[in-house]
Amino acid sequence: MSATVPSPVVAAAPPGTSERRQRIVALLQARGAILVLVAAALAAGAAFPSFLHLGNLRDIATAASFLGLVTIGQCFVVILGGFDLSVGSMVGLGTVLAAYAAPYGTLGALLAPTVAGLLVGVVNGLLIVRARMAPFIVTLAGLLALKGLAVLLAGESLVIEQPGLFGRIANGNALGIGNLVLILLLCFGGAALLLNRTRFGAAVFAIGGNEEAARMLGVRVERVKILTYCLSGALAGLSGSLLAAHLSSGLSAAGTGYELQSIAAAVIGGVLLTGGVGTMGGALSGVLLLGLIENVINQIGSLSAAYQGLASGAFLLLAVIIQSGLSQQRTA
Amino acid sequence: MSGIVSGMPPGHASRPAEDRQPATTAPASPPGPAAPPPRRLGAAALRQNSVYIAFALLVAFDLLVTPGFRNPTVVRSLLFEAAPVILIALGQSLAIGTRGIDLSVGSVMALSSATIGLTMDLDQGLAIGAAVAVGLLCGILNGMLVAWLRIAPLISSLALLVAARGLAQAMLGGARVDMPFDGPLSTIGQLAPGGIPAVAMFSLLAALLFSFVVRRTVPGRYALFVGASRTAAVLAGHPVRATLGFVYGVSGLLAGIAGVFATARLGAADANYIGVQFELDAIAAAVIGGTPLSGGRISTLGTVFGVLLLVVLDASFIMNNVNANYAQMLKAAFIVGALFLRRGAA
Amino acid sequence: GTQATGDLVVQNQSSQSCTNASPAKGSLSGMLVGFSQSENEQNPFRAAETASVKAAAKKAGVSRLLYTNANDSQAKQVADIQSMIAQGAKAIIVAPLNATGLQPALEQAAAKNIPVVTIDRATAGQPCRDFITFLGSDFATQGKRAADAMAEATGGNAKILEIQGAYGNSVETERTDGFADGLKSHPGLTLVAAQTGNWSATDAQKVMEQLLLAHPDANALYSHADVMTLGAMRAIQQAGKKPGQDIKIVSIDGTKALVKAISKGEAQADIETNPRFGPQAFSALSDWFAGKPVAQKIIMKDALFDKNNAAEAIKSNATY
Amino acid sequence: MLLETRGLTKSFGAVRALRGVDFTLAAGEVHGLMGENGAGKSTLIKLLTGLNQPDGGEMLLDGRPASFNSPRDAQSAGVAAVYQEINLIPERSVADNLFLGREPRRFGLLVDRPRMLDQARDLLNRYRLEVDPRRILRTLGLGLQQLVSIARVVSLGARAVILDEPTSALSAAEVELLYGVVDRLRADGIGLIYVSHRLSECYRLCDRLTVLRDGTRVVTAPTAELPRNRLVAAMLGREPGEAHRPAPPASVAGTADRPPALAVEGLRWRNRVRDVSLRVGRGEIVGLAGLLGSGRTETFKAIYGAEAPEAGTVAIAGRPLRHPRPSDSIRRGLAFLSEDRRAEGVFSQLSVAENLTAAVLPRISRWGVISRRRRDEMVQRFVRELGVKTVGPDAPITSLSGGNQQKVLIARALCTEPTTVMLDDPTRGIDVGAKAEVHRVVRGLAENGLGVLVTSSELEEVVELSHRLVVLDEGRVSGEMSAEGQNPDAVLALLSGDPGTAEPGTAR
Ligand SMILES: Nc1ncnc2c1ncn2[C@@H]1O[C@H](COP(=O)(O)OP(=O)(O)OP(=O)(O)O)[C@@H](O)[C@H]1O
Ligand SMILES: Nc1ncnc2c1ncn2[C@@H]1O[C@H](COP(=O)(O)OP(=O)(O)OP(=O)(O)O)[C@@H](O)[C@H]1O
Ligand SMILES: [Mg+2]
Ligand SMILES: [Mg+2]
Repeated sequence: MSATVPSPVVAAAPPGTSERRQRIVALLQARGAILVLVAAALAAGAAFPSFLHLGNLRDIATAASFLGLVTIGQCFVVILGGFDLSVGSMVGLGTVLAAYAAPYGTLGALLAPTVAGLLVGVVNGLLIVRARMAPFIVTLAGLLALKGLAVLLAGESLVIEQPGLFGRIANGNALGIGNLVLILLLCFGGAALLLNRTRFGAAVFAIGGNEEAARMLGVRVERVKILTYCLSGALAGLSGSLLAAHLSSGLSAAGTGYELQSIAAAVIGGVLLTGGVGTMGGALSGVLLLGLIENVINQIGSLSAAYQGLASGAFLLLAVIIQSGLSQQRTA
Repeated sequence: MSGIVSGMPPGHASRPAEDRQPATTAPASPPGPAAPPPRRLGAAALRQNSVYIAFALLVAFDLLVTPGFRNPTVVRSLLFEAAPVILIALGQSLAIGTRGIDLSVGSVMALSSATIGLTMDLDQGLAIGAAVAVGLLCGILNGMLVAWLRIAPLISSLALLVAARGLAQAMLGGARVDMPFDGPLSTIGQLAPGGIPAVAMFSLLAALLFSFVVRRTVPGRYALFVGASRTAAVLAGHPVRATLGFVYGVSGLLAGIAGVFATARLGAADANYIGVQFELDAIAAAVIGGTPLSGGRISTLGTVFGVLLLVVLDASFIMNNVNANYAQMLKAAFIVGALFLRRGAA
Repeated sequence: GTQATGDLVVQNQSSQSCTNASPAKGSLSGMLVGFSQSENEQNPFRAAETASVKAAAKKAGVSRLLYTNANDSQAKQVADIQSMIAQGAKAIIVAPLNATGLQPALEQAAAKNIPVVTIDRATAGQPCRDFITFLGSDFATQGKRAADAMAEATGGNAKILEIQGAYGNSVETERTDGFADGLKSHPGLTLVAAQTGNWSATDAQKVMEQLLLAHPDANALYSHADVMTLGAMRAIQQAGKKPGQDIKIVSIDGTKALVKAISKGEAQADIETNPRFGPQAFSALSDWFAGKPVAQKIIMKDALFDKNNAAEAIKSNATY
Repeated sequence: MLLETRGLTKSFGAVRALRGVDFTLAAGEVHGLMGENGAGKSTLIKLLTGLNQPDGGEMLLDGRPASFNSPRDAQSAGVAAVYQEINLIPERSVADNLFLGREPRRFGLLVDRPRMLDQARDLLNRYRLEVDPRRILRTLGLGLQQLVSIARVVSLGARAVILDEPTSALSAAEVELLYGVVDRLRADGIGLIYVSHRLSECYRLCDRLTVLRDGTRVVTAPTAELPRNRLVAAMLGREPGEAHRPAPPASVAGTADRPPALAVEGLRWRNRVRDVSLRVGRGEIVGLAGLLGSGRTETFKAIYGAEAPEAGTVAIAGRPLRHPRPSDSIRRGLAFLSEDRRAEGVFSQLSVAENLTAAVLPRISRWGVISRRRRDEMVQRFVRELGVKTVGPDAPITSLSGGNQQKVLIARALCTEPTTVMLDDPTRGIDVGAKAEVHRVVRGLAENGLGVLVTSSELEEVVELSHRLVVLDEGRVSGEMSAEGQNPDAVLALLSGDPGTAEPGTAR
């Protein structure tokens, strides 16, 4: 969260070699999470024979898909230079709204939470942009309020009696890799396009890189910010909807902790909390890495909950240390 | 100290400024005490003091409406509640002042409590010391991650949040350890001369000391400089890493003490419930109180009142028997409202 | 009282049952069995539950018990169960986190003909297909018994503060409703305030302290869980009152700490929530594999601890 | 008139930055806007480009009233600016920066990268900037960043282009490049407002000059009718005194006879500082001369310990430092002023007093407690001696104009009581008056027995100020000469080898 010394690495004696080195390091930073992921997966596979089974890998990806969708939105917000702490509660509220809407049709069950998330994003965005309040606090209030609302609406949980098509959307198995995994990959692909190949994405990077400059360069900072929070809210809502479909239930406590986990996943994936830097591929690897850690703990099969906490904290730290080591290579 | 610049030909150094003074209306640095910029009452004052005003309004409301709030023991009860939160909110505001954040404080409280649980039987004084030391260690660890490995504080403290809670739970193995009815711990949990809890006095004294450290001492100022610009601080020769170590160390230390207070008050060492989500209240209190997340500024008094505001708010809901979910939503609205009043305040 | 050593601690069983259509030859011994716990074992109830399942597993001679803990996350519990299936578990015991939300995992188990025993909390699903049985307490009855115990402890006249579990939780709802139901037959008992303590000792302490300020005339406490009761008792002391005397206390769970308090007169009654599911769960599983009918719903026998049996229960180690 | 303002006023809190300014810009003219630090130049520009809104008065574009709510508004109306501080996105590529907000797209949706790169190359080529458009902007030097920024504005098709101190970060060669751009724009009928503290530039480029002082317009006149002395008088509000005429450097004895203040031997840092050895004697001003990108800044930082040098020794006042760190350097009596005021200098949330005393906290404190008295004494003294314009020591540093902020930073360096000071471009963005003061301060330091190592983005300044020049070429010391009697042009020729073959604006 501090300014980097803007004394950059520059051309080496034979022009080009340093640049190449820099590109490699930059690539490492963006892809570092993937390397760590692959290495960790191989290690886990060696230690636990059942780990590398296709079914298990699919389960990891499926379980990661909900956090994954949230992380996409969070990633945009963090690149923009903000935070969205309301996403976890929005997932919970999303499942509840989906459970209410499910009897009236699949489309409603998919759209209601997504639109609700969008509206939450509008509110977050307006408070941040118009009232100039810190995103951290605005969305922290969102975290509290949305959770309260979800519990009020549903108590602890609601059953979706006949999930039908809605359930199949989440639990079906298209192309043999599971719908949720497919949706996750599609969303990440779409998000990568949005981030890297549209004016909106360029504006998000610009604002995160230097908001004042972006404003002067004619970026509609307010609008882009609001839209970004909308995107984050909508994806959290969608994640809630799919989670409801997956579990045939509305659960007010669902998504608890996603706000910080998604930030952690993004950071592991090379997104800088200072804004302006990040890739979707990295974020996806970050999400999968978190899912892998959870799965490995299960493979050990006897770790008590307390040690699970200890282990995942330590893993998180390790991943971030490796990642930040890579990124300092670049900026040092 | 003899002037470096004044070694110039006499008269040269100071003349230009004086020469030009008549030509400018902006007074060029009058000697003597600084004239503060004219303070406009009204909107600006409201913004500057929103936390105090909100607190006063809330208390007035409670005195009028809330059953039992006029009972003087309310003060005692709420101050017991507030004491540990004030401590962690102070640490938090220091971290925020360096443009960081410390999410680990709640879990460190639990770890401190677990430490008491393990060592209480040997000697309570020792247990307290050990608990505080553990808090300090956690803080220093966090500080090293932030300062030397340059990990974003949000992330390092998040990892610590998860790990410290897990460690605390593992240490106590699930059991809650009740403390005996006498001894220093029990005294800490109950002593309230004149209806003011000793722990609250401690916290307020800590706040005074804290305020002094932040405003007047070298490490305190260093912390703010780091928050204002880390690069510039390095170039100005500040010991930036040590400062960050100090800052998170202080936060951990205060969380350790807060853990002792919470344990004493609960009457048991408990790894599961102590400090859950306290970090969020601490952050909210600091920010409502006028410590911006952008760093470089700390308001100690504001932070203390931010905590009191949240504690009284929670109590108002409970004492009026408001459904906890409405309470939570109202609290969120209140936080946004309080911050909204602050918006634009320097 | 209940014998802690007794293997099967069953109050009653439903008449409907499930039977394995194609009983396998294999027996439980040497089998890979999974146990999915829902939340961490800081809660004594969960600790006793896990210990009971682990002990029973050993006794049944399973090759290995796969243990997972969902740590309060529904999605994780589903993933946990799925990973057990992937690892080749042949039978699964689940302590569901929620009243719903396990459907995909249960379906996957059903597809592989893996019998699932749910314990403690009922979860949505079709009996005999999604799970072969549910073992647990009747929480509404617990609430009702608490009301009766309260009438007994206070002589039928009291102003009651209620500290509830997490709002909307099915256990909380049933204990709240059961208690309210029970109060109907005791017109002298009035409920003056009810607030959630979130199943947390510290939350309950804070809530109790502030409720006592707002309602200085309250003289009884009904708490949904012993952990919360312990916190609330502390608050009572700090308000300068004596738990058990100035404030009569009825609680639910039957943990050692509270039963001890009853024996010292600091609380009046505690309705047990029996966590010793292990033996019964494994017996249901072995019945299933043997092709014998298994009752769809098995209600555990919950003791009531009060001043008459508390001391003895502590001595005979009947509490957890 | 292309652009006109009438009675424009603007205040920031108590500061009245503009008080009724009338200003006109015709198509095809280059209109110089001059004035001391804090005169209101940047403020006027911020109003013209919609970044701030005026408190009173009106603006006319093509004779019609216009008001801009945002830079975007102004841009689409044809008014665009390159600001004093570079305002681009450092972590994005050159092409991204050039086309931000108007990226060429396919199907109206996806950015067409190949086309964008082509267009970027065209644009850069048109202005002879040989930069790979895929490069991350951050890795370019400040000067190149500035030129990219100008290229962007020009390519937006603005009719009125404002350049706010475009040359303060440019090397001499790049300035020539910029002149070419300006001349071309003028020929295209575009109106240019040109803000600079460099008088020679203004005389070289501008058709008319307007001088602002304390928020009011003092004079507007065709360049030819406004001789230098009148211009300076208008800016200062008085006749330029003796102080503003560059005094010849006091003649000094040879280096060998002086006790050493700073001695650097075989310094290396990455590939930016390859082999630097130099000596600064007590009482001596040594100028580090080099082209942009020759590694002057990195040399300073490596000496100071802000970057950890990989090889070499640094001795301050004869005592070698093994692993220099800024804190140690300061303690040993070495002070450093960074060229990048915004990112490496000011603490923007803090007051003037805090900024000024940032480097000496231990010295003005006892037992770790800061003495207010000693702090205020120190602040008052330096504010007076350097002539910092501020409403008071507790005013936020951001309320000062760029030049006054710079003076505060110089004061910060001086109050550590250094024996050697290193000043990296100390007069960047500073007005004539202040510049002369800084020069005087620097000479005063030397006369007081301090060693001074200085550089500037203006070669003349280094030559004029120094006793001796050390020439830096690609991170190596390539030569040394006495500065006395040197002609800047000759030095420049020496620096760039053959001036004809120098490749301005080439990033390698
Ligand atoms: N945002 C602001 N808040 C308060 N005061 C300001 C602000 N911006 C400018 N000022 C004040 O307005 C006056 C004019 O400043 P401005 O930046 O326009 O000067 P300038 O002519 O551009 O000076 P320089 O040559 O140093 O860039 C100064 O006194 C400055 O301190
Ligand atoms: N060949 C190059 N390749 C990439 N970047 C360069 C190159 N040359 C210079 N730069 C960049 O230009 C900037 C100026 O370089 P440097 O600071 O080393 O030189 P300088 O002589 O101090 O120039 P200045 O007068 O601008 O301070 C630096 O930020 C540097 O990274
Ligand atoms: Mg300016
Ligand atoms: Mg430089």
